[in-house]
Amino acid sequence: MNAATLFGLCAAALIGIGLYGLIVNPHPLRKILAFNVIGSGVFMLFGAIARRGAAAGMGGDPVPQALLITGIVVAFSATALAVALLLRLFDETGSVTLASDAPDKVQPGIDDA
Amino acid sequence: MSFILDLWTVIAVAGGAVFFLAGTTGLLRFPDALTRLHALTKADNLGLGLVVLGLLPQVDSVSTGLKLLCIWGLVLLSGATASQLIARALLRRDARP
Amino acid sequence: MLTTPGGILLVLAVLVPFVGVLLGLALGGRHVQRVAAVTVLAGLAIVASLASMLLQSGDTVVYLLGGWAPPLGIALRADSLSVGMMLAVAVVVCGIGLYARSDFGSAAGAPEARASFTYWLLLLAVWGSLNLVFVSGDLFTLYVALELLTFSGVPLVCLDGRGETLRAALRYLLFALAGSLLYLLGAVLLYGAYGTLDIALLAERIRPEPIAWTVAALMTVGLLAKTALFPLHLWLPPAHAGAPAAASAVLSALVIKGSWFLVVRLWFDVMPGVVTLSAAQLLAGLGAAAIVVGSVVALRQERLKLLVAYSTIAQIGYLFLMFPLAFDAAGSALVHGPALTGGLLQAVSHATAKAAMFMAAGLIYAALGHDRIADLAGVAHAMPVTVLTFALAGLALMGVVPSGAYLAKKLLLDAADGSGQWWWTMVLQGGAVFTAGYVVLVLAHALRRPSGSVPPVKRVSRLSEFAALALAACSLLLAFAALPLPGKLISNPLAPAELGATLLVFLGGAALALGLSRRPLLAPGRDAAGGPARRVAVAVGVAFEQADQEIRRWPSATLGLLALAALFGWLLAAH
Amino acid sequence: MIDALNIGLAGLILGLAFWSIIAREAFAAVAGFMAYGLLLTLVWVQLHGIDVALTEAAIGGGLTGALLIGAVSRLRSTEAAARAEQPGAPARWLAAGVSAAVAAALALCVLVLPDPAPTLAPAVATHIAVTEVGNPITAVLMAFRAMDTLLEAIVLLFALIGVWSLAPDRFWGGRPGLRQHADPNGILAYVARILPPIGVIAGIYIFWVGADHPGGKFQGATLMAAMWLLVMMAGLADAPPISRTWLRLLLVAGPLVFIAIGVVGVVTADAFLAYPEGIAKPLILVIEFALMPTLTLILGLMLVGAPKRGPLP
Repeated sequence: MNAATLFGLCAAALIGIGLYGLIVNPHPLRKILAFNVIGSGVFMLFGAIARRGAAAGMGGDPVPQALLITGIVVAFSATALAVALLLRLFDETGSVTLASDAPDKVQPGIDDA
Repeated sequence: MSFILDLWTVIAVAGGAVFFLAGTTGLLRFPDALTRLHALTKADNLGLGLVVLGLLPQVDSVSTGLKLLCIWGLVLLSGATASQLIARALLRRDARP
Repeated sequence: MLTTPGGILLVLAVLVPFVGVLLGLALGGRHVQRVAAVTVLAGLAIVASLASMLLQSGDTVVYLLGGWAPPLGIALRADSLSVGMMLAVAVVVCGIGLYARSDFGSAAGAPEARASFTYWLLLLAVWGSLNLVFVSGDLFTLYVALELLTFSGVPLVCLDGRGETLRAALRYLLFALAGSLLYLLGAVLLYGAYGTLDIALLAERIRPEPIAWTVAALMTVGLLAKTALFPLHLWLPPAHAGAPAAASAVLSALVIKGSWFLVVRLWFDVMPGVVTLSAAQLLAGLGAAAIVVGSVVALRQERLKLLVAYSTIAQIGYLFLMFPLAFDAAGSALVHGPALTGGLLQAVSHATAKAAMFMAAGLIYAALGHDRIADLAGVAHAMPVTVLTFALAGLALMGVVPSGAYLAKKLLLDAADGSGQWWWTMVLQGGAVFTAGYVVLVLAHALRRPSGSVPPVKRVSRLSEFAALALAACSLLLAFAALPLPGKLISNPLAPAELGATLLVFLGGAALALGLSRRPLLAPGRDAAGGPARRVAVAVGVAFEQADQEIRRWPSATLGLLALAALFGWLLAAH
Repeated sequence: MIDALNIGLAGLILGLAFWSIIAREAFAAVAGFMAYGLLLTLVWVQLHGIDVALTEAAIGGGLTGALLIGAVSRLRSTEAAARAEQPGAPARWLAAGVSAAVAAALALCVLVLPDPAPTLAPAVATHIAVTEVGNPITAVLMAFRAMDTLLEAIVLLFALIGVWSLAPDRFWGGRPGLRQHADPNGILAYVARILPPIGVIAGIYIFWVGADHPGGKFQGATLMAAMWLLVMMAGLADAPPISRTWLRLLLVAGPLVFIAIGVVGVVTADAFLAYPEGIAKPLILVIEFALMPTLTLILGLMLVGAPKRGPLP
């Protein structure tokens, strides 16, 4: 097993860890954090794939490495937008829960005026 | 000559590693935040300093050596600033109640 | 493969809206609106010339960016599928742009206002991103396009800055981001296995093997999350119902079509030989569930915009019915054919009709100051054009002659007959009844005479009313655009059998509305419980509502996302 | 041959990732994540992706960490309520099982990746001479896949428009973030005076060497943005009102120059985003130079957030 395979497997585990956090952590900030963990796992997997493609005197396949730079920047933009949205939600409502999106709970089946 | 330089590198880098080890131990074992800061800055300042000095004879160009020294200088600056800010925040917090 | 003549139009279709955003941002103030108007006209002209070019030659238009051929470079490609969608989107953007002039127009000399400034920029941003989704031939560029679409769609949700819309926007963003990561993960694995991200090259290299199955499962569910196909629709109702009407129309008619289109690309063009009939059945099964749940919950809504939002969930379901019908006779591969054409027609007619419906709902809200369905009495009298718009859009969604959905249904029914999948015939026929249900529900209230005095009605912009009407009419007359019609499909739309079928759809819809509506449809003053049949129907409706709420919780939706991925993976591998 | 260093690194990374997911306090989780981001940089070095390592350190670790740590301190009061919403043990076990299954499937995919691996490195090596740059990653970003880079700048801009759109109406056109009042003689103000000149030089250096060596506009721009943020944090300068014409012009200048040079390529080199022979490298440098201020401003402003103060002083 070489470094590429080792970090490829590590990336798979990171994605699993992040997915778990995304499902069970109720706080949106922790979900954003989990999103970043998954993202870094995906990027690391791509990095491992790039390393496997080392050829022509290059230490890694430059195409995935270039895509990675784009990917990291896109993930940062997503994080920035999500954090800004979260902070505005907090300023506006004082809470950040995502659960009560439907303010009108299911009412009794029939209601008549 | 090259043997002496290599020997210097080994000694200096090993010394740096000792400081890092001591700093880490201090970070984990010291009782409060201020003493931990003290341990941490020793690792940054002296440990990194020795590592950089040890590596200097091994570089192949003057510019690389300068870059190494720059790294040390910047780490000194940022470490000093960060520990100052943390210490002041701690003092403010302790003074408040 | 080389750049074909006229390929530069593909670059322009993407860049012109983006340049519009840049110029609007730089100029600011009132200029944003003018820039948007000019951009919309220019974009429409570009797409129209692209369409006429494609009609003449019939070949895929290709453009190699920077002159670099894949796999090293990126190719833009437009086949009839992409151009059809681009044309529909351009028309809808035009309509929405006209409609939004009264809501987001700014007066001379007024300072730059946040909502109108961002609205026009985001409208152009959505448009450019969608065009990129339709023409890009590279899966990573498509990832960037998807994120562009998400980043321009999310702020539209919370344009008015209320707490509940901010919450809806955050839910949408987080769930959509989870979907994009799964998509990106799939793209990464594809590169690792086949060394390219170009769609055409991948189609040649890809083989049914574990990596391809994993990729197909991950990318499909990631895109489904962004499309809000049941049971991954947790974010859609609050997001689409809470946004301003001009924004809801963009979100519901256009934004979700981007990720839907990518599912189509993926299944039909990237891995037609990897996907299996059983996986396609699952996809269409989710669609059928979406139709039932979305429609029943729509009938249970008290507010018009929420009803329209839930109807979107049902309509998304329709868009996935074509997958099992597009398999070739042996069931070994997906093929471009009448079923795909039918699916595309459905998407186009839904885009136009749903935009019109949200616009009509928005106008009603603006005029009355509320959108409670039960209090709509007298609206038909006060704003006949808008109620007509709603009715026409509803007819178009139901698939009444000569709407695009009618033709689509005929194509899909024919494919279902041809492949012996009778159960999809039932879903296709039954779906229209559900659609009729909520259209009848709204119209019954809107056409009713007010019991007391006529409620005060604010005047709404004529331009907005007619823009909505025009889009509804587009959807209703879409079948004419597809001339010459395949003769064997449509014998005579006015034949007694056809008319009888339409009548049955209406009667079924009325029965559903009578049974399931939150308030009794007939005689509003009478005992609410009604007879035993209504009691049972209401109990069923409430059960659906509760199930919907459970499914739309974050943990269940994300678990559902991964479980679906596993299920798709298993169905692909078990072939 | 696999050495102990890599295994230790992978173990540390997994541990920190796990910690940042399960930690009780959000602050501890974010602190773990920042350490995680720094260690990722080492992974990139091990995977021979120095350019990616620089980007990861600057954007993935630095800016994202700063963004999250700022949000944590604001949202501390909401953590208790969120903890109460945590799903019960059965749901958590189910989630753990499903996540582990996905991870296992991915691990399997990693193990069955084809050998020898498909690669475009030889293709890049063949064609890099045409682009006249020495760094293959810059060649991919600015020539072979220049469209992605253009779109990436547009992504950043859209996200910034999204962030701005979250301002309350009354503050539209005003200054983003809160005014910082730092002690003018404090240590922060001192650093904010002596560090930026060094940082700006380093940023330009990283940008400049990017054509032929690891580095580039994004990494450089991040460094510049960090310097700008430092000056703002120290209270030495204020964020500009978002209605300023110069700000708007600089924000769109980068992408517009990129598009303009791309359009010139249609005439002179027969394709959008193609460069005429012989002047490819100067054109690439012009684009990157135009993108630098745009990226610096966008990255900095995204961290500062939506306008929070009225347009009038």
